Amino acid sequence: MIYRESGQFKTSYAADQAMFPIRQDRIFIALLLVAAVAVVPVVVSEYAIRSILMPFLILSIAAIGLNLLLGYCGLISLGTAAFMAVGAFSAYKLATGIPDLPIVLNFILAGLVTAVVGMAFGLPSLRIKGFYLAVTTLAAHFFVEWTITKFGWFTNYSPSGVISAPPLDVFGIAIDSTTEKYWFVLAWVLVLAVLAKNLVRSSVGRAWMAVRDMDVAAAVIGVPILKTKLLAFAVSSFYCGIAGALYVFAYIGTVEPQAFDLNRAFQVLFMVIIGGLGSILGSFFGAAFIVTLPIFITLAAAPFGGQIPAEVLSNLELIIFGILIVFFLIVEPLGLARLWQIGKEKLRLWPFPH
Amino acid sequence: MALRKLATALLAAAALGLPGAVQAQQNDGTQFMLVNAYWTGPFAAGGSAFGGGMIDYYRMLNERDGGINGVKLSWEKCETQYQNDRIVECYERFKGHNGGLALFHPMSTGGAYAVLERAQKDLIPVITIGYGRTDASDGRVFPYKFPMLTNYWSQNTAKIRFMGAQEGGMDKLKGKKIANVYLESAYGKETIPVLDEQAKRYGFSVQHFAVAAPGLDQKAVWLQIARQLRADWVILRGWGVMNPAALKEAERVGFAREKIVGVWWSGSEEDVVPAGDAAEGYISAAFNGSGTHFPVIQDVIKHVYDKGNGELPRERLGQVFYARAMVWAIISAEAIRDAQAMFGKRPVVGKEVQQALEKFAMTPERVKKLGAEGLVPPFSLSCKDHEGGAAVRFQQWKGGKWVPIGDWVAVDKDMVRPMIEASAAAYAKEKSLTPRSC
Amino acid sequence: MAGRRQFGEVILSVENIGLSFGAVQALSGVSLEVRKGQIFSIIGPNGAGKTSLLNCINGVYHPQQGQISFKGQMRARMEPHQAAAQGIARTFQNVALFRGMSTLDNIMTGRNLKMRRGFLWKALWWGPAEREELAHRAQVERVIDFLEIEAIRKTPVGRLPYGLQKRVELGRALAAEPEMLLLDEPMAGMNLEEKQDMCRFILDVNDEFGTTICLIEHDMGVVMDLSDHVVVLDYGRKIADGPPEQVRRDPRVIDAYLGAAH
Amino acid sequence: MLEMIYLDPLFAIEVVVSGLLSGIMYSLVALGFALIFKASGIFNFAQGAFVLFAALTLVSLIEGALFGVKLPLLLAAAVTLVIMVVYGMAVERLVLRPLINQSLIILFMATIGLNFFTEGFAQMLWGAQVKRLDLGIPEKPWEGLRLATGITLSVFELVAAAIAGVLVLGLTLFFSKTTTGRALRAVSDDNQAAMSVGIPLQHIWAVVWAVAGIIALVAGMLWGAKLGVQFSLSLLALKALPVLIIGGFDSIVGVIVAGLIVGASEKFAEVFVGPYFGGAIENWFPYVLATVVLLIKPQGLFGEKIIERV
Repeated sequence: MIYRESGQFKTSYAADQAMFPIRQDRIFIALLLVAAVAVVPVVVSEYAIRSILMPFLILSIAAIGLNLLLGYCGLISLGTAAFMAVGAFSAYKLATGIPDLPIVLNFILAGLVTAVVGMAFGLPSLRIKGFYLAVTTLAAHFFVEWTITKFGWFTNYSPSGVISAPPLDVFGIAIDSTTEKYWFVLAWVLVLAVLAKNLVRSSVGRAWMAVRDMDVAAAVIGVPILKTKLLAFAVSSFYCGIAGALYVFAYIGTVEPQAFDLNRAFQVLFMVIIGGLGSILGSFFGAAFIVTLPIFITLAAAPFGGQIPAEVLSNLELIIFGILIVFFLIVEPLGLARLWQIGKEKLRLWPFPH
Repeated sequence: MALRKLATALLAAAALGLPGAVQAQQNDGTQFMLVNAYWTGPFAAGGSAFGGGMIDYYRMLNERDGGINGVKLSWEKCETQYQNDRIVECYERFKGHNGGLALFHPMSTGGAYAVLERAQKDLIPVITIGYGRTDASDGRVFPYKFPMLTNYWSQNTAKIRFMGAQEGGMDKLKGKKIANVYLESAYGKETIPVLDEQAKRYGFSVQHFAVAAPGLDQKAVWLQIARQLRADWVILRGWGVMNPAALKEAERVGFAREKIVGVWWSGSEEDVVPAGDAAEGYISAAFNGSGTHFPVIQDVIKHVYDKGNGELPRERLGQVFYARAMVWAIISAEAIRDAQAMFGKRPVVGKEVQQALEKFAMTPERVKKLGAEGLVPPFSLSCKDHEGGAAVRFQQWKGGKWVPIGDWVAVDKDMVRPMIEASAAAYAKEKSLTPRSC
Repeated sequence: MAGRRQFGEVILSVENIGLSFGAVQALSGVSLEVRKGQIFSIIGPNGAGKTSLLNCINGVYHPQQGQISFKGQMRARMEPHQAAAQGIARTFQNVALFRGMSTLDNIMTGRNLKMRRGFLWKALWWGPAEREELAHRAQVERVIDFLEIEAIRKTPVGRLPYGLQKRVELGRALAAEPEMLLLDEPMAGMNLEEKQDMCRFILDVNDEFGTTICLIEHDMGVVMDLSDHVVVLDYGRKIADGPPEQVRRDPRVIDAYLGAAH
Repeated sequence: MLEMIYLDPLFAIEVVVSGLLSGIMYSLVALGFALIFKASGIFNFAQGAFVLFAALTLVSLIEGALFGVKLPLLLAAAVTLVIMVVYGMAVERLVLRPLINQSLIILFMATIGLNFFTEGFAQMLWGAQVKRLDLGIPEKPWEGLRLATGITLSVFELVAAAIAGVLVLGLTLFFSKTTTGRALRAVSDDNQAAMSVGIPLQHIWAVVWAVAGIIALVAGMLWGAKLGVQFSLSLLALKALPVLIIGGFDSIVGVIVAGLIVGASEKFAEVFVGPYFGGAIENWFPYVLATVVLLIKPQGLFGEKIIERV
């Protein structure tokens, strides 16, 4: 294992500002990409793709979205699930209202609709801060949930309020099999992750972080606070909206508004906190952790299925989940991204401990 | 160092995370049944009875008869927390397990919607008894969906008939005011169109009152019903905590409990016991009987509980939710028995069960033979009709017990069927499906 | 020496401003004029209203009375980022750096106002956005060179010692290429050597870029050495206004500092 | 809407009064939040789960979960009280103390983790069955009042309101008269300063968490008697949140006043405005109300004003 940056001199600011300045990182990422695109569909079971990788990828997008808002701009939002719902139902309305609309355009429009809704609910953020803001985003959550449930127009007057996504196709190619859907989602994830990374390393990201770290100083240096916060809400909601649309179109297929309940918002919030605030990579770590944890607990508990009553076993899962969350926060409050970084730094110095 | 640890952890994770082994599993000679249920969460009281009851019945079959025609039953539990994505995950995890699922109980209306298309593709019949998508009763459009016994719309027609009978004839309903108190959810909203249709037909007026989930506080709704509307009848379409809360509020505003008719998801012990005296006199629908006096439940007690293998505390055995689990388990097992009759005495697969279900007949004789007279109503299915339209029974909470009122009430098929066909046709059109011809 | 220099037109004029928080009168009837290219100091005992005055000048506070004009433009109610856009930059009494960001990013933030590409370009990165970022990076590197903080470029500012943090904060303000720089106690809590460095930077900035500087400082020696013009505040009122040597001899100033008049 | 009120003013009064009584019930839950926030700045999301835990423990003791002995109500309440105090202190020791000096969002997340744990723990211990809790207070309308005015108010809710009042009075006295209470106020003003004058912070926090456990028990008893003891009690937290916000996180009096405001306005809106939109607006209405209040007063009605200094 050779992880050294000695000998790699940066001769331009461009090289220094690159997304992955260290060569080994670039190689690693390239390999990871190849694996994700080409190896996974062959090696990984259909169950794992459909039930673990798909929710992982889709919720990663939502986690990136929330991370832009919370991790970078410092605005706490519990409206994630509501924004996902807005995205999902917008995409559904667009797909059923304009059947000829290409799906990529549809999702982007759905994301934009969500961005507008997000900005509207972000308006109070200029005056309301911290946990108070979190509670006002709950207003957004319950209001959106009520609106979608109440007004039949959003569900095309389905008597039960359940929507069912029309079949996916991209430029005439049907996206039908598990692998195709996986690639479709993966493409969105990659593009959105790169765009997010670009944003946070540019003036936009600096403005967000400036507002997060000290809003008065940011204003004094020329950052327009309201505009910056609203942009954060818009971009974040855009991501959540796309995640919501993918959740329905590529993953579950059929949802009722309750699929985006408050637990979903907490789930994404956990991903961001456990993964690492202010880290795009961390959002992936967090999503992987939170999506797989319950499944691992279940699988680990499965051998005891005979001896322990189901009631106890199921509650044990909740208990272990709760303990692990608290444990993680105590051990590494900065999240998995920080652990990753520490690991890399250790590796850089390896085999010398200091 | 840290990386090595991480790598080890990842490898371990990968090993666990690739249950391909599970999926490719060959059948071990038993008939595999997946028991989906929710032992945690707001509805765990129901979920634990459903899961436990079904396992009790399967275990009893193994003990008493050595399985079905000698094919032993095996099962796995899957915790869904009553959440759709967990239900989908359970479905995906077990659909290929031990030779594959022969049938799937989603155990939630939302979950039934969520697995509908997947199951259609995987040729696994989705069985929802007393819940689930109503228009899926049209088997031509939904070949792999079986919303059996009585769907929500049919149930609702029986309820109006019951009210009519109480008033002394359907014509007496004219001018009466009925309040529909429903949980604001997919499940709750489902009966609104059929009620509106019936109001037109019978000349009563209906007002719908949505209760925001979970329904902890319904003061506003009940004040409106008792003081403003002064309703003659109330239909309570709740789930979980909403039901006792409604009964308490009704007592508080002084609305007669004898005039409240709950759906069958508002009619278990769990719905009335917490309300205490407030529940006395309350009426609810049921698609199944309850009590421990049925021979089949006596068999469960003898072969399972007396040997210390029961899943639940004994005092729950005669309760409504438990009896309901019995009904589900009996129908599931009988469907497999029929499939074996058609395809051979061996573990059967989903495709075979689907064919058996389309000819499924729960005749009165068969019910009697199963020792479930009064527990399961007789019904039969066809390729076209996946429901059966069984009759509905009404029960009243009196002195800490559910007491049946009158006889089973037939549902109004003539009214519901065209609505179902119209709704299913709309679905087929939206999905560009061509319905089968039956 | 400083007093003999020649200055341009009035760049900032504060007329009769009054500011109160509830019952507390922070400033009353303060007027002053700053000329282009001056090093202008505001001094006074603690609680005299110095920081409040700076806050009024760059729009953090909105005075209830009076008016402020910068470069001849009158402002009714101005937000801080508008003041920044007009060319006013500042540092804070208690370092107000963005603690979660590196030195480089902190200073780069000072360039945000000068960047023209919208967020869609930034999201795409390659092409115009990247060129813009790199061009500004080059500018920021000049500031870094000037302040001699090359070695801490990538260090998160939270980990820097106090003296360096103050220097980075100055760098962030300089990166905005302001016409006027407001410095709120830039040397507080520094040792002698650091103070000397800071004095040198201030003089250099004033010399090389012709930046007008408005300064709050407690160290009288520094103030008298650096300043072209001094204003003294006490209890929210201006009690003296003039060249350093004149202010130094003003009996009211001596009273205020010795506390004899109260 | 107006003519509805005009036609039946008595009904409008009844709606508002019963709304006020509902509001008091929300305040009961919100009190636990406010107390912990006041003392340690932590937003304890698990308070709802505490309510569930307390109620489940109580009712299980009454039903004879402990060695099959059926405890009478008062004794069971006493035992539950001890359990809640121990649990609250354990939480402080095992979860919050290791997280001291972490940012608030981390602490908040930890309490969500605690919420999962408590829900699972309570149900594993006592089962997920819905249980009845009978405090012996009737839910029946108060006949005298009904006959005199036609307004129906339940005896139960009047009693609940009285209990809430006593609780608030007790807490207010506790904060102003006792040494610990005064120390608490010092702590909430400034942790560092309090520590420097020798107030043992951790001791204080343990007391606060214990008291929060007690409040959870009272709320659990009253709500449990109202709805039956079941999992949904933990969802009460969501009803309590807007109350807390409007009152201003750290004010005991604020919580009560806000509870009254939320209860009355929510019922009024549901009955007189809701029908225009098809009803069920009770879930979001208090939150929107809270947002509006915050836009006018960012610290809530009674919260301490935060002045930002540069």
